[in-house]
Amino acid sequence: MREIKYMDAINEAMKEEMSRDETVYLIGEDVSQDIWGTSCDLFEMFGSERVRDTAISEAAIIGSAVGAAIAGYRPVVNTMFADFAMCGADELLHKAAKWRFTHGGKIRIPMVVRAPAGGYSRLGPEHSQCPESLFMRTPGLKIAMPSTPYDAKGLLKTAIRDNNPVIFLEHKNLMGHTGPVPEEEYLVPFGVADIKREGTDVTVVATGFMVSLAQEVAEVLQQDHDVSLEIVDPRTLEPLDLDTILASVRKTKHLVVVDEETSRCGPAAEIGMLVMENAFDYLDAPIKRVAAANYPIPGGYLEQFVLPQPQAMADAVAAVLGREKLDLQGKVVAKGAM
Amino acid sequence: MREIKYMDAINEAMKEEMSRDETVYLIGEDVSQDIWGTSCDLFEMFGSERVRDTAISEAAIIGSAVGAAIAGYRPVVNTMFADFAMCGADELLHKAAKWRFTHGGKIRIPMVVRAPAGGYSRLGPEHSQCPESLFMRTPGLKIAMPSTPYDAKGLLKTAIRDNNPVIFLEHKNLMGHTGPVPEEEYLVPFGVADIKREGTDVTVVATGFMVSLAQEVAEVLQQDHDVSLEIVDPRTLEPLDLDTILASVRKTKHLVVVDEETSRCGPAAEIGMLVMENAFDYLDAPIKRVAAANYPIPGGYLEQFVLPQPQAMADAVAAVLGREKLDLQGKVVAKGAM
Amino acid sequence: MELSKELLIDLYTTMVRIRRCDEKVIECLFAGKLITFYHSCQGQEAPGTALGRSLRKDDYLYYNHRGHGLPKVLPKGMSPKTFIAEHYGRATGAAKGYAGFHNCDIEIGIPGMGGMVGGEATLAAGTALACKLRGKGQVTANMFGDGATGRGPFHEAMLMSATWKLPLIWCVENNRYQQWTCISLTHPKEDLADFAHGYGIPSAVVDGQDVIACYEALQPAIERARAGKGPTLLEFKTYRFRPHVEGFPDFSVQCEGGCRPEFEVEEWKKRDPIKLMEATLLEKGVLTEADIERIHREATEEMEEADRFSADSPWPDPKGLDQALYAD
Amino acid sequence: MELSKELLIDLYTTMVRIRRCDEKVIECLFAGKLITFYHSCQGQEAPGTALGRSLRKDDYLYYNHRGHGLPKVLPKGMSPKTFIAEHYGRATGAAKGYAGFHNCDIEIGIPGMGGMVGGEATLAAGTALACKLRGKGQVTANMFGDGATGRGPFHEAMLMSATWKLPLIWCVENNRYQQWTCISLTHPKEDLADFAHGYGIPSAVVDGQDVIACYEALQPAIERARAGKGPTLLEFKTYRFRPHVEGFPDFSVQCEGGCRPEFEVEEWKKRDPIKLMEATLLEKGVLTEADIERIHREATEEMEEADRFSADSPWPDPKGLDQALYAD
Ligand SMILES: Cc1ncc(C[n+]2csc(CCOP(=O)(O)OP(=O)(O)O)c2C)c(N)n1
Ligand SMILES: Cc1ncc(C[n+]2csc(CCOP(=O)(O)OP(=O)(O)O)c2C)c(N)n1
Ligand SMILES: [Mg+2]
Ligand SMILES: [Mg+2]
Repeated sequence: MREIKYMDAINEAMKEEMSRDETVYLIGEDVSQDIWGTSCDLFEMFGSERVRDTAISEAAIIGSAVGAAIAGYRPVVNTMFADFAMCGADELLHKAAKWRFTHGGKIRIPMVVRAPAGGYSRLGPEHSQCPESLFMRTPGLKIAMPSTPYDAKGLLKTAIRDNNPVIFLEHKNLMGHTGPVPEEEYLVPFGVADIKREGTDVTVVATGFMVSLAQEVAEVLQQDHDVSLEIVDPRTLEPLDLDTILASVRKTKHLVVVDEETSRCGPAAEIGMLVMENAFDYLDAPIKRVAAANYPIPGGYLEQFVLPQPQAMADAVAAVLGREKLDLQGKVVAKGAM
Repeated sequence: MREIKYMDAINEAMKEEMSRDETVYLIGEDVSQDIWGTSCDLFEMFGSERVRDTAISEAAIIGSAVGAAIAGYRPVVNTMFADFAMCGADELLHKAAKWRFTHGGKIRIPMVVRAPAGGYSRLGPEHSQCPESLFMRTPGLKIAMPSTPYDAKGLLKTAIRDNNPVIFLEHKNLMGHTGPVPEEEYLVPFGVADIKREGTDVTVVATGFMVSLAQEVAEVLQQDHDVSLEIVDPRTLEPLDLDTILASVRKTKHLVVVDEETSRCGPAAEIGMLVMENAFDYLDAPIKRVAAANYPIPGGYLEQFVLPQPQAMADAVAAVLGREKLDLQGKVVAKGAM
Repeated sequence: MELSKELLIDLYTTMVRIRRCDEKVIECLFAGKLITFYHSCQGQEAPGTALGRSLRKDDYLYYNHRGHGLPKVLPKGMSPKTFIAEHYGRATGAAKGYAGFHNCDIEIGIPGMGGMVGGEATLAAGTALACKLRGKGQVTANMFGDGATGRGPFHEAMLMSATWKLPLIWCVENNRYQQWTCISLTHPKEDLADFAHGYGIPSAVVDGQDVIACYEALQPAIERARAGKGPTLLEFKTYRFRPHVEGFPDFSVQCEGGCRPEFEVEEWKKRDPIKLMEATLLEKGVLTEADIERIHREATEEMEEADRFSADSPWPDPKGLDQALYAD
Repeated sequence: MELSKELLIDLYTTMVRIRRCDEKVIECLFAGKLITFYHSCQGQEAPGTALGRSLRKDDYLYYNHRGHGLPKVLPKGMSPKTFIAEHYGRATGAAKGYAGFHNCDIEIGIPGMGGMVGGEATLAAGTALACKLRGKGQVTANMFGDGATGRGPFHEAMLMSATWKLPLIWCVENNRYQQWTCISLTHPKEDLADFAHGYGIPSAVVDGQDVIACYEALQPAIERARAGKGPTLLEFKTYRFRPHVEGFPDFSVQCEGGCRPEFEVEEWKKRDPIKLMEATLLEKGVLTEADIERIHREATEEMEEADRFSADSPWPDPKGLDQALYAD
């Protein structure tokens, strides 16, 4: 199968869906260009009516998408940085997420908010967040978080066709990653986890950029320490495919949840809790989470002490297995987009 | 000891701190009046310079508090409804919470955001939230959540003197509750949980309005079913007194976390996870959480199917004890402020 | 502009129906029959009536909390039955009982209301964008209070609408108070229409008690929008006759004797939009005293019927929660 | 207004220092020595210089990302050492290395910067309120780009400042672009100063390439603020000579041949604020060619020294994280 970049997979999804359905349009600041490289030819193909550069006005961008969606369009917002979505928090967390419910389900809000997320580029607290928990704590939103070009394309197409607001957390650090993507059209359904690596000793649930790190860590642990990780990628956090996670935990008896979001009240806490509630008796050891430490994400040199690092994953694996340190010897490094 | 209302305890704390320190001022929409009854005589005593009614502009209210705090004042914001704080989300979650950290700790942001929180008045998704997880996932904020008049006064005084941004979740339904409050000045320190009821069978961690419900439930369970609950009220969610929670769990071996916030990624998930990470071997049964179901909070009649109800607490206690249903027979009812 | 006799009668009748409906809701509230609260719109019937009766069925209208939209949604075509039923919290309500005070009927261009003052402005911009993209001459209107102009998203939406020449009619009902705070404490200028200048869009200040003046001011704005020439900001000077929210007195420690001076309320009550229109129509000979009596009686009966309908309606079924949360 | 010789030289020297510092940062960036990115301020030295040199030490100044505040914070008194060290990510930096591009020195009235364009406006209102409450004649200034005027919080803050007559000077550097999008695509009007009308505050449009004009426009605004008469909105028409962010070309598919037409860039470069001032000072006989040469040489040396200082500075210690998070 041909291999293409994550950013190009996103671009293909946009192009295919915009061609298929003329109610789909893209809106945001400098979306005709997109600093992460996903737009390139969209403006040329679809023009300024459907690729809409706006003023710096996140509330209006997101709020207008809600209003257009209610009136029958399918806006795709790009917030440039996931962090900036907070400037339209009421619009996203109240209007997009709750307007349908508030009105007894009488309207539909088919919209996608593409939120380029993630750290490791040392850009500091307001350009590095991966704000999954913010969206998970907000029923009414769906949340997709692709870790590969294949998933990125298939999930984005599904997101655009979904009749509900979808947060699409495309990870900045994955933009240049390549992977197999079929020429033929396909969709990746929501709520279906993907086992990114089969294994026997420890289940590692991971999302987004963490999947690729976990895969590298798993490789080293297998080679150097004969430890076998099973990596489960939920792909969507809402809906969440708990069954696949539970099945894996029942098999391995050990769980590590890896997540780039701040630890406190994060997805790792939620997933850990769900597993405890549903598979307590299968666990041979307490669940471990590897997530960002409870600080804002510092810029510069200090970032590495806050964001989850590969060795911390290995440490967590060692802990659930009751083993001494499993040293990666620096063989896996978390690299940023810049 | 004299008994006063929760709202009057808040009023006393405001008066005492505004008298003690002239850099303290109150700001928000209609704060000279306050729909929840906590302001009454403040405007008369301190005038329009220190009790500042604003335009409907949550971003400016919260953002200006950050700016004034940096310049040496101690603003106390009242958002009228906790939900409205989301209209100043960037200001609260980025500016207030992170500005100090971003600048290497070179400045201080002593401010309080009083956010009247909670549901049960059937006011729907944007007038009923108890958004604890939003703040817990945001390192840089402190979070106080008083459940009694005593705690309300003592915690608010501590909050105003703290040199950091504090979210003060005063619960609308508690405003009219009375309780003992000393005439003499006192402070309630942050990070010190209070055991609101001693017991032996199950530890119930609860905050805010849930404490008073849990106390009523505990009474009925004791009387009718001979089950003994220990109710631990953390009082502040950040800092969190995990030690007291763990000590109680080590004693009772069973934990139910009761919380009004939406279940997913909520405080109950975090506290549950922390207990698992730190006291896994003491647990005789999986931890149970009782929190709002994963929906927006509907208005009207349907609210009761989403917000945590007393019988659900009893059911959780029964579940962790492996008992048949512990029926409260409707003896405890969750009453709203309106 | 010469308005037809039919239109004049229609505007008058609509205002009477709004008043009767508002009174009925208050009566039910104090009888303990409603599920939440109510913000009466008495005194402010004219701008919404003029707007709702000017729009096409396929135009969109965003309203605010005042009367929970009553003076806008009833003229746009919502039945008092579903309106009152929502306030009863019943499954037959305009939000299927999920809200208690937000009212929605997308079939007649009423997308609903949020809980944040001014929060509809950005949605209105998006709906107007949809109207523009669809190219069928639809327009969107957003009517809100003076308080909403304090909010940033309103300004972001104004900018978007002006830049993209969206078919949007911004209508502010300036009743000089946000809850209990007088506009003199929150806004430096008397005329909120002045905000239009920064966005380079036309604006006008309108007598909001005179439904004919309201109607006449709206027509060019709506035509402009339909013709693709962009938004207009209209400011309707008006006043509410009752407290901000029923059951709470209109009191503020900031002002001696309550938040609104007695004489101010009295002055404005002399300009009751229904009475003013009544006088005009009698004078013009468009209506007789008997017509008026009949219009009032019919409105009263309509609201009594709506009340009965609501009281007899079932509660919403919690089994519907999932379907309300996510569309298929 | 006749500016003193000393002041004229000071303004000129300050602009030269800013230019040299900006060049030095870019040089370090491309040499791979910096920890993040850089948004050059070349071409936009004049407004910030005039502002920074007009304020008292105990006045407050909020800046934006352009030059990461350089053209405002250096004139206000920040040393290029701490500024460059921050870009190196070192513990001696203006945010102790925690940010990489936000710069703070509260001792000289520089509270720092946030990550959101326009996000400082509401803070500036609060700081101005503190100035007013303290009653010592302090003022607050906020200088930001044209793009920031799109954001709602800016408008909320304008309203607050106008209503409460806060001692605040709003300064917009209108360089006609937000990132790669031209203002003609985002704003309906040429002059952003027009926003002042809705808030009833004075405004002026100023030649942002002429540091003397900038200085002269600022004085009455600052005096007004100090005298308790309220805020002013000043719009400085200016232009950036380099791309939005170093390393990314200034390209937009929206515009033929890149986001800014070649001729536009060339036209503006003819109005380099440093060259313009140089000509004025030579003509007035305030400076000789030799003075100019010396000023440039000294600025170059100062920045080399700052570079060495930064490169020799230690990394921040992660043990400090807790103390940075919460104050005692
Ligand atoms: C964002 C937000 N802030 C505050 C409120 C509380 N609130 C509800 S109505 C109201 C007053 C609104 O005044 P205005 O917009 O002038 O409308 P009016 O009530 O005068 O018709 C306020 C402050 C709210 N609902 N949303
Ligand atoms: C809220 C927000 N949206 C978007 C951005 C990304 N961004 C950074 S600089 C910039 C352009 C700002 O333009 P302007 O304010 O005119 O300043 P200039 O760069 O022209 O000096 C944008 C869009 C941001 N930092 N914050
Ligand atoms: Mg009003
Ligand atoms: Mg600009």
